[in-house]
Amino acid sequence: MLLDLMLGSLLLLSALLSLHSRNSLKSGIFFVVFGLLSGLLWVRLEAPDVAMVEIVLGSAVTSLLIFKLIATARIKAVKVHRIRKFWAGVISLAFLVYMIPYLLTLRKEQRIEVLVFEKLSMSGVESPVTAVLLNFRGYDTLLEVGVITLAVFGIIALNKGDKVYVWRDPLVQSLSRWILPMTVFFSFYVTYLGTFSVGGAFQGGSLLAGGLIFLSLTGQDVHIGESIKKSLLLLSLLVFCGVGLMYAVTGYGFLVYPLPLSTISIILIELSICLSTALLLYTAYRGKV
Amino acid sequence: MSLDLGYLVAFPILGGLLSLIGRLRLYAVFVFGLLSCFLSFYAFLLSLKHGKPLYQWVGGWIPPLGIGLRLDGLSGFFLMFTAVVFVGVGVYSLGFFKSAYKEREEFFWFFFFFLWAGLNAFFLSEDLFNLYVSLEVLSLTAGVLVALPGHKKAVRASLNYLLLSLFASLLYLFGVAIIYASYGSLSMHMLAKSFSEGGEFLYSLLPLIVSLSIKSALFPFHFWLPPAHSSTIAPASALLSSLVVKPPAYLLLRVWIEVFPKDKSLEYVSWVLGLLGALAIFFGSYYAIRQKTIKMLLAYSTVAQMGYLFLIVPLYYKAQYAEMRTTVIEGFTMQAFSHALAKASMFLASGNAIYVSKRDDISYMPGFAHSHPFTFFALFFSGATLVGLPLSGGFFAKFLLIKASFEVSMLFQGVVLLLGSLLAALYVYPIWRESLSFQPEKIYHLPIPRLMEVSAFALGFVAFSSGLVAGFLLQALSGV
Amino acid sequence: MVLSLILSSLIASLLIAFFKEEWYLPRTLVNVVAAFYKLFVVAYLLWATYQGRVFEISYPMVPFADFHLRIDPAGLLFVSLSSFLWLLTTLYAVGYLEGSPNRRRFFTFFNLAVTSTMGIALAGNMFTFFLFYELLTLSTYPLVVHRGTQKALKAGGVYLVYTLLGGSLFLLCLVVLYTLVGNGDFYTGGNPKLALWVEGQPLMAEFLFYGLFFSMGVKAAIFPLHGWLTRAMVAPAPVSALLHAVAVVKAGAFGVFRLIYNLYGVDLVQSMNLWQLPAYLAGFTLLFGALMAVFQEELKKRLAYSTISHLSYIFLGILIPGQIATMGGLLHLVNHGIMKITLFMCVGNYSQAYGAHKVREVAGMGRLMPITTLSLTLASLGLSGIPLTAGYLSKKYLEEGAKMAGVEWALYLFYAGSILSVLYLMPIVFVAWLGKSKEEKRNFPETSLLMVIPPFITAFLTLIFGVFQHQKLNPVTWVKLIASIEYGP
Amino acid sequence: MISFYYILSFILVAVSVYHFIAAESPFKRLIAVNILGSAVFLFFLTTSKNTPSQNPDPVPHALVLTGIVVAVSATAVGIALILSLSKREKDES
Repeated sequence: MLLDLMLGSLLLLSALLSLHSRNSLKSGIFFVVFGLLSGLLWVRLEAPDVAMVEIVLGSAVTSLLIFKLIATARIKAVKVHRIRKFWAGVISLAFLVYMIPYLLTLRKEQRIEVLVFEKLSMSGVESPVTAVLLNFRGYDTLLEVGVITLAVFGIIALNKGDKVYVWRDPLVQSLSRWILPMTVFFSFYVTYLGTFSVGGAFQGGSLLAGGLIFLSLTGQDVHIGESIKKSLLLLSLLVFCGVGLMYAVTGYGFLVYPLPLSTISIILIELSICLSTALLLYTAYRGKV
Repeated sequence: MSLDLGYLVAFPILGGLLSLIGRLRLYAVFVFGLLSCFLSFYAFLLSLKHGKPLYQWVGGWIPPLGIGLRLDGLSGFFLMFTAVVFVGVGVYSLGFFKSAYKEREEFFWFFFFFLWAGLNAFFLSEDLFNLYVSLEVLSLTAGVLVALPGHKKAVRASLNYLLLSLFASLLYLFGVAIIYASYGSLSMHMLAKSFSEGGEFLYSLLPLIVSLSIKSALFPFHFWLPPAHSSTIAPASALLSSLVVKPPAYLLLRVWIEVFPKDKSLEYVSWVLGLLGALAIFFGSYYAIRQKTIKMLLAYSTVAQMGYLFLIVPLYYKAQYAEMRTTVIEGFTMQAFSHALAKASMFLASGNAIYVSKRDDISYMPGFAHSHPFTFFALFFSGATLVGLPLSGGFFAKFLLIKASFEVSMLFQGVVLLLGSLLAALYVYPIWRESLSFQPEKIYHLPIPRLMEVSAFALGFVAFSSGLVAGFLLQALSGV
Repeated sequence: MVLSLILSSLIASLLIAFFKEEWYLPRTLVNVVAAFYKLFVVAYLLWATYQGRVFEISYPMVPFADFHLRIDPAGLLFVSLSSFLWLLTTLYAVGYLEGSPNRRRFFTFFNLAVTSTMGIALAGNMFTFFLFYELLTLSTYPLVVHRGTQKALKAGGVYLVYTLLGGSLFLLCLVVLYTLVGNGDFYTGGNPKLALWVEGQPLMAEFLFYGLFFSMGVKAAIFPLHGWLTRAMVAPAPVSALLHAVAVVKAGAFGVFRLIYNLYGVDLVQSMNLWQLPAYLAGFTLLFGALMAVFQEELKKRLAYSTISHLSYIFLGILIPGQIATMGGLLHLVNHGIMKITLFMCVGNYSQAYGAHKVREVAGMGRLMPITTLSLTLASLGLSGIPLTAGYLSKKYLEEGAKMAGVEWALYLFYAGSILSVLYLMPIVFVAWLGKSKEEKRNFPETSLLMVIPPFITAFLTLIFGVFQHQKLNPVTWVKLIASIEYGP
Repeated sequence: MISFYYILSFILVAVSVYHFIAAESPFKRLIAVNILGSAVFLFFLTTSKNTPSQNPDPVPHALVLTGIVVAVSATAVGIALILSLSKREKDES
């Protein structure tokens, strides 16, 4: 309980500091702290998968993007009028007041988890989160992959011909030679881990993206052709849609994996998501293909 | 007759992906555009024939475990007119990118198809979380489409829109989380059974409704809309203004008539929304009348026209009898439908005006009636639809809604609807006048690409003449 | 059959919208073929309806109201009048607009307006009536502002203000009708459901009646609502001729006919005394229009005020209870249409050939354009109610009807109207024949033949209808049929 | 403990709503949106613990996972927009 209290108050503090500080860099740093703390909190709430995503994606990749922004853009702050602040305060307080009675209604609810564990054996994977993510609610994930792809192509469309930020330091340069192979190996391992334990495609993909971004910081790039890169970016969505449609055309129904084929279908989709996510996040960071 | 509803989402996505491959682009656009359109129409006919809602459990998992898709008259209708608008705008864009913004075509089609997929997913879904993901697809696509021209104004509008839209999405998610915490399900048809009077779902009401109001630009959350919809290229404006604001209002209708129980506090909420809708009609029209540029005028007109969809929320609550309920749904759908087509046509025609005159001001609007009759017809018919003159679909919408409100003796709604259409006449009139006026310096003989003229005309004409087949179209809604 | 009446002009309209501006011949061909076809159908229907056959068509448009078209004698009267005049006006317009721009747009909307007129005549319930009534507004707006000048645009704006406000009132009444009464069908002798409702809600029924009357009154340019008509005279002559003398204004008058005879029913209107207030208003308009006409210098304005005045004849005929008065009103609807269209066409010829717009500018036209002036003279005589013309006949019925109903004041108004008609029409005739002009006489024909013949035909008809009163083909026969149906044998 | 986390999430929502409305720059607004996201995820994950059984409910975990990925994507677009806006402003001055 004490741990919860401490973690919670630290979380709140970091959020407040991040939002209150006038300096963008400070605000960015506190935001990263906020991300890491919330990752810890998710572990505390017995959600290790989420914690992993939060740390590699929510705080690592986001903070990279944020620092890139702080480094390259001049952020103009405008004076906020007192009346606006007043109303903002009124609205948020009103929200709190509105939500207080909710705390009185709390009771423990039987929910879907029983169902999830019951059907887990039919999903083709052993990790319940992965089962929900890629089988029970696979359609959500399809759209989610769509969202990432969409976001990245949006970024490409917006920033045609952006400069890439380079970090010229001999130590970094030599480190990068070691880091990339390791991340490649590790990310695929995490992805595979997802089928039966903590881990998964998004975590793996984000890790790989981290390695690639590190590589990019040293002024290098992944030397593959642009068209191949583009098709790799689209790979996950193509595979996901393709698998879904394949089962729809063969009469099972959209995204209905027949039991013997479900494991292989999920692994195929996971691998493609891992690869594409990595490249997509990397592209999002660079701002171009 | 059966149809896997997954096709309706997967094929537009595939079309979007393939359109990124330079050599395949036109083929992908043609094949997947036609295919998606065909699927939407097929789905509409299916819903028309079937009468009852058709459910599909994606992945074969029954809710609460899996996600349900639902095809009924209402969603079929929305799918259908979404397809009509997309085909119209698609045809227009084929001509548009030949003449301007050539470098933007590379990505346009990608977002075009993703927007279509997102809308289809939204209209079909009956899972609250899945709706959240679809909403995010929509807001991201819309955000990028706003920024597509790449100039400062567009980027700023896009940024403001995107941030607000994200904020609203998260509020929505918060509402969904509250519902999930208490009811352990995300499926609308299951929640409909477990919601009861005075239940915990009332706590989700505030975040849900605020979020949906922001997303469909209800007064006073409308401020993001005019800059966002007016600063981008014509086909994107057409898609955004005609379609992207509709899903939240659609969801509100759905939730209200299908999920919410009878609850006194809901009645108060419905009146707040109704009043805000009325204010949206007045302020939206007022600002539309005062605008100097045609695109801003049209954007404010969207604010006003969306007001109708909220003005009638108190009717949802009052619509106790099955017959009345159908009338309200019919009026809502007709309004959404005819506004979508007419507004798309108007924006496309305004794109033609900018194409020939290179200006956006209403007072410099070309005298289309004397040089480009098709664009004039487009403006004429779609304007009449916005005003709600017979035979247009807009007339039927207003007639049905006024009638419904008089039946439950909500004179307020009826009178506002009537005044609203008079106000609409006031902002449509300058467009008509300028396009009919004969001033030699405002008559351009520069030919407009045929596809751009014909698509604008076709959308406007369909919007106007849809009234003739209103009876047939509305049959679809009888089973909802 | 019913649909082909509507479709013939609708298809012509749509086809012409897709024709290129330069395609003069195909456009004219489509126009003329459609008009002749329609006339042919009308002829058949006249015969078949006289035999007692009923034609109708309906399909559900909204859950509570059908799209309902029905042919009854009254509707057919209006249909035959407008489709006959449509043919003549189309021919006239082809000549009038020769060489001017935007003929494609003109004929598109012109035919659309005719389609709406047909729909108004054939509508079997108030809902369908309203649809076409508003469509008529919409399709005539581009015709009013056809030339695109500032003056025309201004007139168009005024036109829209009047008609849209009227339309909103109409819509409100329609909703009340379909919500409270639940049925707006037209029946011979009145809608029984409505009659039932009226018993419970007499006050509401009164309001509904006046509301509907005034929303029709906008198009029929009854006194405080007449402002648009005189301004709308900036439109090209064929538009003023067909639409502003016949189709639009008479759509309003015809609507009042439907309202009284087929929705409320004559008995109800009489027993509730609903007809009196509108009748006073019509009487005032009669005098007002005629007086205003006398002081107009501009020819078209003078004719417009004359139209306002003469519509009140029709109104009074329809409103005053009694079979004879009704006959007079309906007969005047036809006769006034024929005579007024002649006048407008003749005036159009003057302005087209010699640029004469004002009364004194027509001096010498008798010498320069004898046939046109002859047509003008015949029609003027008719409108003034000189014996042996169609105008005399309808006025005779009107006066007799007023006498029989004991509405003395109307009788005096009719007399006054006739005298004023003479006062504002005869000067034109005199100036045209007796005045002197410096213009050289041109060779025969006076102007394009397409513009000379149509007014001559209608002027000739004025005479024929006046002389051969007892022929079977005279509109009187038809009007008698209608009156006997509405009042019962 | 459950109520503590609920209260925490409500406070975080309130704070981020305040800062979203009263933000002095788009960047701050973006951070506020991200914190709002975390607050909602916190609420969601807390509900997964609020069950009678031993195991936490995995469905909210999957939902939050999706939510995080979506939020990061949207943030990335937001950052790209801010960058592009500041570049356009720099070009002008």
